[in-house]
Amino acid sequence: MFLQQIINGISIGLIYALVSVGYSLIFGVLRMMNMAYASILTVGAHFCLSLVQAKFGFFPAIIVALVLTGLVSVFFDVSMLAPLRKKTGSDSVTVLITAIGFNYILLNLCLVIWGSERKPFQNVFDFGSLQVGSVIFDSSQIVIMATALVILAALTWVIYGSKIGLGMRAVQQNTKAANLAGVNTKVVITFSFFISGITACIAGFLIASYYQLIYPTMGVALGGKAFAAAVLGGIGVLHGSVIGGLIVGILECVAVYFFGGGVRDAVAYIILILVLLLVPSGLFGKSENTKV
Amino acid sequence: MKNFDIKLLEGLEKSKYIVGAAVALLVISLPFFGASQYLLRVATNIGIYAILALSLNLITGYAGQVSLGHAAFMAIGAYAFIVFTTKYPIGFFPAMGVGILFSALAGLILGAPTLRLSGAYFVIATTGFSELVKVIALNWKSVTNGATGIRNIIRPTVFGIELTNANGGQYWFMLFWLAVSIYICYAIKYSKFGRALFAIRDDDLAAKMAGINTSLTKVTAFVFSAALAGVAGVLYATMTRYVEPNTFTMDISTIILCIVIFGGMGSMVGMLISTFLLIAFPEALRALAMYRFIIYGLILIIMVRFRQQGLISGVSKLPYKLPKGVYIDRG
Amino acid sequence: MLNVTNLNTFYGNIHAIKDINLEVKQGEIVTIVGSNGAGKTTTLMSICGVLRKARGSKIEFLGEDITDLSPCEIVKRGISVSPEGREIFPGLSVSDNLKLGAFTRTNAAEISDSYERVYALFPRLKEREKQNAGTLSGGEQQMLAIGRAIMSKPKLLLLDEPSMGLAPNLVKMIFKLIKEINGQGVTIMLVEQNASMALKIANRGYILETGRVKFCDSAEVLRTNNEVKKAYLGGK
Amino acid sequence: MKKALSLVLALAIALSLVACTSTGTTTTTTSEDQTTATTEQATETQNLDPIVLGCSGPLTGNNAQFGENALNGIMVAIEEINADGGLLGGRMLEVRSYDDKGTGEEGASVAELLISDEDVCAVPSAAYGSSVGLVEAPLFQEAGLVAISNSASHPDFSATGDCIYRNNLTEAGELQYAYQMPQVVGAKKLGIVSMMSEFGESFTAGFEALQEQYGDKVGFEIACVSWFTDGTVDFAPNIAELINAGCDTIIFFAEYNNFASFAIQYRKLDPNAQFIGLMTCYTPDLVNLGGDSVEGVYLYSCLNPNSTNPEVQKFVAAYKAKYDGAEPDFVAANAYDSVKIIAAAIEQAGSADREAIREAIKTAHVVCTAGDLSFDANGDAVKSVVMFKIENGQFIEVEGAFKLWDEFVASLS
Repeated sequence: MFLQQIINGISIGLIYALVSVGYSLIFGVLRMMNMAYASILTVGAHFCLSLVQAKFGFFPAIIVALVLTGLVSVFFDVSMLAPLRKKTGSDSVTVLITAIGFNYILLNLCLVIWGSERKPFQNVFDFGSLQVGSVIFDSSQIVIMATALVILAALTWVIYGSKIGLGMRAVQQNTKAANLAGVNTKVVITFSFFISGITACIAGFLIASYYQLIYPTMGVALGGKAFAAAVLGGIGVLHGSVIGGLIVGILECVAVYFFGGGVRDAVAYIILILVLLLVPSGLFGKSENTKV
Repeated sequence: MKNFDIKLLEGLEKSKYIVGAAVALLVISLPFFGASQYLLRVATNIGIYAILALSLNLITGYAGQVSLGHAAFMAIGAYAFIVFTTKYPIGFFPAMGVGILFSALAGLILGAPTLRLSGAYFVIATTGFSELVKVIALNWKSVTNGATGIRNIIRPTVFGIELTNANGGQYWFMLFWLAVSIYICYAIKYSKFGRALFAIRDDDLAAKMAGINTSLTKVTAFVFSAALAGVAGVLYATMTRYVEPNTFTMDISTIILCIVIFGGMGSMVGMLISTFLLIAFPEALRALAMYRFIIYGLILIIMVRFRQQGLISGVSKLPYKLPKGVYIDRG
Repeated sequence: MLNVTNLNTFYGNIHAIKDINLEVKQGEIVTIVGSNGAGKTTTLMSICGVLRKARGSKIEFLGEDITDLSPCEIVKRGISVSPEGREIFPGLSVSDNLKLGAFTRTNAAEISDSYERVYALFPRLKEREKQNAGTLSGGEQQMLAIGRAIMSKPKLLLLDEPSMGLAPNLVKMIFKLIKEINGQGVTIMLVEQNASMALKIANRGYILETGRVKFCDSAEVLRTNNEVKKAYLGGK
Repeated sequence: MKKALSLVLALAIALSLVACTSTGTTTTTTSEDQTTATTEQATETQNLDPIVLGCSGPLTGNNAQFGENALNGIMVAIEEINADGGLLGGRMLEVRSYDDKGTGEEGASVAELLISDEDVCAVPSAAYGSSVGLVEAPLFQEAGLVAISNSASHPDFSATGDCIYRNNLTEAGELQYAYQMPQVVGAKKLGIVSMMSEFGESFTAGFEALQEQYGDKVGFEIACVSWFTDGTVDFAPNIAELINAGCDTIIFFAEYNNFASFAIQYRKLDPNAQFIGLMTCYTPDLVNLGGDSVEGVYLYSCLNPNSTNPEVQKFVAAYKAKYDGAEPDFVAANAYDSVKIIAAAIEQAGSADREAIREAIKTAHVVCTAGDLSFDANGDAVKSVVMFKIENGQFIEVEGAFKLWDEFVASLS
């Protein structure tokens, strides 16, 4: 049973990891806590729902949903954050408040458009379960793990292997110098928001089909926990987010094992506060990146 | 001509007081105008949020720290008050004192270590704290009664009359505390302590150089702020008469922040007007209640972008400045 | 090659650059000297597109109007800059820093040629290829900044205070290298506080004072001008 | 520009305030259907004031489905009564419904709104569930406004006073059926999954108390009690607990939406366990959400749509016709009955005054979907339930499953 809880923890943890890399992606480029990420994820999942229902083919529907979510994310940046960046005297808290505002707008738009009730979502990867000893693997768990790993690998490649990734890292390090070196910072930032939107949509889709359930507040609790995971791993560091997600997921399930279901939600927030107090830059974060 | 100008100004200055007094009189006598029970309730609610906004303003507007965990202090105040009224029959007012004390204590415990975090990190820490308080309230059943919550919370009795919503007592009770809160905030604003706070908001380092113990000042402000939130929590509990862990949500914290930003940080009159507008509007437009948080969201974005000094800059002579935090762009 | 006419730049309400006219010809080393706050760096930043120019300003490069282009477009056209204070990317490796210099270029073979060229100029950088740039010494960082600028294969190289904060022997070396780069056919515009060194290697010079061009002549003439001597060369 | 923007914003809010506070509490959300229903008769009844009923329920949030169904039930009843010529010689019925979002704060606010609205003469549908209901109840009681809850089960609810009625099973009453279920389906090791909520906690405690009393006589033991918090979607840790305890039957103390996700996740790991749901799971939405995973689930409801009772048939047919074939649930049926009994009280009193209704409803009774409905001295209606099993996505009645409690207890020894 303990082992089973660990396995459960890993699969939940990878879901958190998937969401928390979204936070890290934007933080990595802009040093900004994208508090609107969870609701972008929700919007993405709902795009998937509506477009799949529109019946013009499953894969085209998902691809359109991905692009649309990416555009929502870009819209957020271009219409709300970019003007703040231009304005002198704007700082992290201004940006944070804007993100909180956008988060509320998106979340409540979702409520207005799609209704607050829970709706069914198709499970696209259910192939039964697999028992190894006393531990049961659910096929959806395995698929979600695999997909999460593929996406994380792809993101890692984008950031460390591709040219635009180099640009992203350069913008993070020194926006002005990147500009002078010929990096089009606007394009880089827009691209970052676009792929963070796509990641959000993928995460939303995976989560909705894993639980076969979709509803506007799906991102709220998830966002908070994933955020704690990102802070734990050192926000802005991709592999840190993954490991942070796994730690939060596993500790949560272990806590249920020892203390029962009621304490589960506390785990992530205890971790969050402890990390902020003890190691504000997180496990893998470089302290130079996080001026606390 | 010049004389006339001065007279006019003096007149304006005087009329400010007259208008103020008239508004105060009107507000106090609201229950006599046959205001319905519902209207009184809305008014009481506005008052409670006004106290909360003043409270958040102490740390956001004066000290420059943004907290998204104010609902947690409300919760702590309310729960402590309730537990003491139900478990130890010490009477309403002592229990209220205990509630406020516990809130202040929580402010100290949270404030001392986290106030050194700046900007966004502080926001996140307070958010986490708020969630944590909720989980504790849910699980500590022997004290908080868990998810079942606590009902029929006692109401204050003054001169043998129980203050209910129907007889306007709750409303006046709230007004009393609102007046106390306003007084406290004014006292702080014009004290040495208040000036130290402004100094910190404007430039933390310079304040330090000037010999201000910045962390002590900030923590003190936080304790005051938490205590005021505790007052609001107790008022809320006596008005609704039912408290459960989900009563004090992030939504409340967000609304408070919204009020403070809409009203203009640091401005007290702005705070009151903005509370009135933001709390009364969803009640007035119930059909638009669905869009309530969309509008709050827009307010946050628009105010931060276009009008950081708040709604009524004419009244607020203190343009507010957001705290310095993790920088965004060096370009 | 580069023609700047009536350049005016503002910082908010502060009129930092007033009606500056500059010209750089193919193959030259042109230096801009002046005291602190004279507007040297502002001029440079205006040319490379970071700062917005007031109306009426005109910057032409190889006959094309580049006044309102963004920095990355300007880099593409063949102007690159090694900014004041080096502005390297401390968290990235030396080779990544250099790679960023070639960000606007696409031909892989030519880029690797440029690598060779930079490493030939600065063998130090080759040794520290994999290190994070933040760990380099001041001199090495300056080399990296210049190297990064060369990576874009510029026609015109803008150097902002390359000697700042360096030990005298390193300064000498840097200036020697500048001469060498110029010898390879790159036109150079050098902004310096160290006027004597700058005027030694330059063909022509501009002397700025409070946002205006005070003198403009060949380096030799400037070096012997008494007023210039007194104010900028520390001579009698 | 900036100034103008924020001024416009402030002005808009201020204007909307002025516009609406002047009309005070009459901002109503009367449904369109209902307005047309009234206008049809308007020609003959123009000079008669309508009789206004109040409704508070969650129209947004997790339990929105229940709030909506209650309102639907009310609408069906009102239409039926208005079509028959209204009450008191031709006065039409109208409803003012407000969204309480399922929270105590909003619930109290809505209650005061209804109380302050002098047109409202009775509230046939107070908040969904006990936790919000118990916040509203003392307010209605103080104001002397009759309010009926169609879903609250907490014992204290109807005990609030003589204005507060419950048209639903009490918790103790529901427990008597819930406790029979594992026995009926032949459970050996029962796992309880319960939400940390007012209902979940007290229902679990009640269930455990019964087990304490009869545990050695029934054929099942409680092997595991697993808790989750509101908003949970991932039940993996709970499921691990239950499977580890070797449960063959799971009883679920929460609403259908949680149950559906739980069932989906549980079925993947253990396709053979039996599931038991409560009345709050009896809704077609359970099947929509849960799909194949809720196949074979046992549950019960106080509304049996297949009943031969003509009142039920009439209601179900009218409901389906009005709402595109949607199936009513127990909340809808109860709300429908509540309007009927208030109508009966109004006719009996010959007046639609709050005070008159308050007196009349004590003795009123009406034949409706629940049979002959009236309230006892506590303010509770007597209700019986029917057991169902989900087969091929349909709720199939399990006949003769439940015994009266005394018979059940007697059958044990």
